[in-house]
Amino acid sequence: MTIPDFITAFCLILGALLGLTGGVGVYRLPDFFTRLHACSVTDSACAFLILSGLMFQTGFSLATIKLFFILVFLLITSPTSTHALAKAALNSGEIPWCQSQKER
Amino acid sequence: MNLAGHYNYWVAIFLMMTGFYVVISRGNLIKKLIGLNLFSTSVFILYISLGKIHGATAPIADDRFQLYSNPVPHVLILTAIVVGVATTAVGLALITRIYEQYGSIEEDDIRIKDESL
Amino acid sequence: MTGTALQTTYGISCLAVLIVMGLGLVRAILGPSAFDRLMAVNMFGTKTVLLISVLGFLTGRPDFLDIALIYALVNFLGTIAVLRFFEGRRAPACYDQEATEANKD
Amino acid sequence: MNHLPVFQVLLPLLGAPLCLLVRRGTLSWLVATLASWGGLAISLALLHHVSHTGPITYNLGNWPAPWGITYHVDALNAFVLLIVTTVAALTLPYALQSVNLEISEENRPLFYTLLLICLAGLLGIVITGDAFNMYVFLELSSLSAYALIGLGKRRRALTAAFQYLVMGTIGATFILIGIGLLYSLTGTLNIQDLASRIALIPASAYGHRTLITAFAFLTVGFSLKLALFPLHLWLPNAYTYAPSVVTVFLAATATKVAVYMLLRFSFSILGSRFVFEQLTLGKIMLLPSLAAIIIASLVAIFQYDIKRMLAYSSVAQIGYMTLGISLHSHTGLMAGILHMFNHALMKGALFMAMGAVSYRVGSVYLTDFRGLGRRMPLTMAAFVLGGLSLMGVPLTAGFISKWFLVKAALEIGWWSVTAIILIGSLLAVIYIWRVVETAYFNPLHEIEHGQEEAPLGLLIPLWVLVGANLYFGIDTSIPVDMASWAASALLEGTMQ
Amino acid sequence: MELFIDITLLTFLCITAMAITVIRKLFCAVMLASIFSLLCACLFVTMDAVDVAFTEAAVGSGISTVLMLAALNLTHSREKRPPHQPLVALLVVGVTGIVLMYGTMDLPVFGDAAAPIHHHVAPRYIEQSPLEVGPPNFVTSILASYRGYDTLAETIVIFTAGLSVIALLGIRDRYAGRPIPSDRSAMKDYVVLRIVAKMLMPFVFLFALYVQFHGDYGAGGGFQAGVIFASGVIIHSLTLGRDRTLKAFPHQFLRGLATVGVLIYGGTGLASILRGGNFLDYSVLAATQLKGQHLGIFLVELGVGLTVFSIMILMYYAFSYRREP
Repeated sequence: MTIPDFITAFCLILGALLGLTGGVGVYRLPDFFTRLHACSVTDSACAFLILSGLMFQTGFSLATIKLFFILVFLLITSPTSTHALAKAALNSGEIPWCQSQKER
Repeated sequence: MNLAGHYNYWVAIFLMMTGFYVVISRGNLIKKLIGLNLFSTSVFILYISLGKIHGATAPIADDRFQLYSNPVPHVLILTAIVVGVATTAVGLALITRIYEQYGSIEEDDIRIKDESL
Repeated sequence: MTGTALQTTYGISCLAVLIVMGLGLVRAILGPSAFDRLMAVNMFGTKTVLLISVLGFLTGRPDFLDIALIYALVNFLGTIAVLRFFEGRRAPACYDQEATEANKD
Repeated sequence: MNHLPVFQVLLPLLGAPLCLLVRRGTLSWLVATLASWGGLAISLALLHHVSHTGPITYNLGNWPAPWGITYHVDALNAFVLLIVTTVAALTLPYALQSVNLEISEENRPLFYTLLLICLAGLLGIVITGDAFNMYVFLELSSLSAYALIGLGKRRRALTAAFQYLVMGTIGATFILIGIGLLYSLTGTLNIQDLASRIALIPASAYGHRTLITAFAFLTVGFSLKLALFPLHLWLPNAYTYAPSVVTVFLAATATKVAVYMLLRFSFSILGSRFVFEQLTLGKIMLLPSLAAIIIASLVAIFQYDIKRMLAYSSVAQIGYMTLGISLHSHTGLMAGILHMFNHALMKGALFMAMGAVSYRVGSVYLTDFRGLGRRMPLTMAAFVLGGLSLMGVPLTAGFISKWFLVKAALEIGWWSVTAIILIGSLLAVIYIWRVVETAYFNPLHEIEHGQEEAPLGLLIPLWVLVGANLYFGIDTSIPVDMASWAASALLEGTMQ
Repeated sequence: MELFIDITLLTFLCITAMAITVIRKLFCAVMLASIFSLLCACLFVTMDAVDVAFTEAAVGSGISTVLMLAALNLTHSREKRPPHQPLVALLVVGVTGIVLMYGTMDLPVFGDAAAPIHHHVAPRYIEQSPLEVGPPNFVTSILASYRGYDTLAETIVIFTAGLSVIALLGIRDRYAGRPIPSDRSAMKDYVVLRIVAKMLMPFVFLFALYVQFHGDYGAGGGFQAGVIFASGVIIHSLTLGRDRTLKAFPHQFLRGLATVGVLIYGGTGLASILRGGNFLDYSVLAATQLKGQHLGIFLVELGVGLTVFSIMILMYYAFSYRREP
């Protein structure tokens, strides 16, 4: 295995692990905001690792540029949507978990 | 005939029938339209399954590959997808008008309102 | 490219992404609130982008990344559309009794 | 001249965007009318050409047959094209005044555009020699038909259009499945090529079961589109609440084109031997056809909305056409094809009369017809003549097709079927008579109305159709020859 | 591995479809339908249908979902009653399904290269199209040249749909000639979203142009480009307010553009008749066959792109302006 291959494998495995963590979080965590947090882990870190891992495999070609664009696009849009979602949820009366625990 | 070899077709048929069931059993017009979408999208899956060849690659010429999947079903389904979205749009426009005129998008309510006239 | 080892990693990441998609699907079906579903759909979209990118490398034709790009775009569009169309509603129609009941539990 | 087949469809297809570009109601109407007249001229030329020099094939994009899409005009095609273009060429002049009353001003250019697209779709279905192309044009015509019906003035037009949309899309998807299965068996979409390759699949061989399923799906799909009896539910509402012009156009053309598709697929592609002898299509279609004739006619008798009554009568008349097909003899098939032509003439005339009545009176309930015999003598006279043709009275076009149908039934000795055909005619007498009685023998309920005939723009097309009903009832040679020719070509299984 | 992915995706599809059937909240059903479409598109990629996946993503989970949500916004969003007569429906569906299963028993095994479907017409496209038509993407050559007439009809289908929606819903030209009042439809609360959306706009348009003109070589083409362009405009309109978008793309202009798109397509066909070929025979458009085909496909894709772009936005306008003061 060459060094780029090694980096790719490392990034992909790490990305896959982070993705799984996030996925389990989305399934298991108790309320919307915590789940959103888990979701954002898969959206940003996992996506970043997997896509940049793949980038080491393409040499320097059109595919690299496309991967780069996808990466940038995801890194801009998914935090934005996450932010907007959280805001919308808060606006429409969703109560974060910790607070609802205190009230009880 | 082997089971695994027809799995794709059978799942496509199951999905089609789910969509079909939604269309004929639900009274809500939007739900009907969603069912109709489901139905036609599953037909697309059937078509594309017919065009797949094992070990082949996407039908875009490349020197590294010899075997390509059949491009004809892809072309047909591209056209059919457009037809599908066109039908959905017209259906939604009709539903919007129906809601404005009747105040409901439930088949039963609409029938009652028509009969009371 | 050294074949098998890399292929295996691609396979593993595909698998992981598929599992995450499955978990997202469960969340989308269970809800309970509309925002959970929206979040799940959003996550599902991102995972689709990843799956298609990795698939491209798995099958040896990484030149179809355009599709992944359009998924990212469409995903963003969908999220904005939902937020926009249900912005004004305090108790959005999507966020109705069943959901509040479920939250009480 | 050798580009005629493609211009048959292109004229309305590309006339439609032009219609939209001019943006003024009357100008759009002018463009649409010219396109429809041009279409009629082309279909006449095609018919002439086909009857003298045999079928025409036109390769779109100059790609040879199984690779590209081809247009293929044979006897049946040319005849159905003539039916559709004739009705269109008469409907559009009729449209101007009726549309001015029924459609809001900003929608008029859109209305004509959609009408032209619907026409182009129907023509495209009929003329094409490619199975998938047929599906695309089918959806094109249906899609515009949904919108046209939804433009009706009453709110029930919307629900009728939606119901039609759902059932029509299910039908179209069934057809899509059927075409897909046929394609998977043969690897081709060209109709002639399909026929020759399907003929190579022997019975009980591998692939036979797929063929049967494809046939089942296609038949159900076409039956939905042509409103065969238990699947007719969309038709009465759609025809009742659509704008008058749309009802005239669709009633006279859309179901005929669906019958054409059924004929094309069962005779030209799958082959009459396979369809009738192995799958017994004749027996499968017989019961729904007879049920349509009796039950739909009975239901028609109890309708108070006369457009609705005529719509149910259409369901019954479609029963006659499918009955002709299910008899599976030359005479029966010919009667069915002939009835497509004659039914277009009579239903066109009757619905045009309805349009004229609703133009003056505003609605077409039975009570509105009181004293109408004196108030609108020409319109009502036309209605009576059209009604006579519908009943099948001698010297009208309707008589000819019923006569051949009875003859076909007697040829194979099915007396009961003959009886049912005659009972259907008697039922038609009853429902037409209700209207006639109200119009001529009930006193005027409002005295101040004098004679208020519909404007000439509505009357002329109406009377042209009525005249055609009478003419083709007396001089039967042209349609009978055409139908007989088309029927023998279909039975031979060749696309001659 | 591919088989495994295929089966997993199909299983997900089944779960989603069942959930759509059961769930009564329409909003959720629409969300699930969007997921269904995403899954379908993944499946299409695994089955090598990249162009179809491209379109399904753009149309199924993009435009369709937006239109569904817009319509939902104008109507009720909850199903009222449980289904009536589920047994009859189940019976009909069961019979249909069994007939279909019976039919597929004779179909060749999934992925079988010996199936008749791969041996009659398709090989010519794969072997000859680079020589006869040019583009390395076979789907593009078939779509635009061999079966170009279907694509003309497809363009007119989408054109018809747009006109139907306008005829049924109407678009009022509310601010013709008047200054635009302060906009209430914009997402004022979401500052970040607005800025990001504005920033992304040029890249979306660039991507659309790339898809439009690169369709010969990779996945994509006029239809997909039109949808992407329209999605960009719709994002703009959703975040920054429709009235601003309406000012940039007035609906009369879009109507004209849609018509022009159709006429470009039709005109290309007519031009080939004028130059002595058959309808849509691009070979006669230029000196050599390949150049002619290239020119023809370029023009045709342009026509499709223009029509699709303008019709998609028009449909969005029609729904989005429906309930306004």
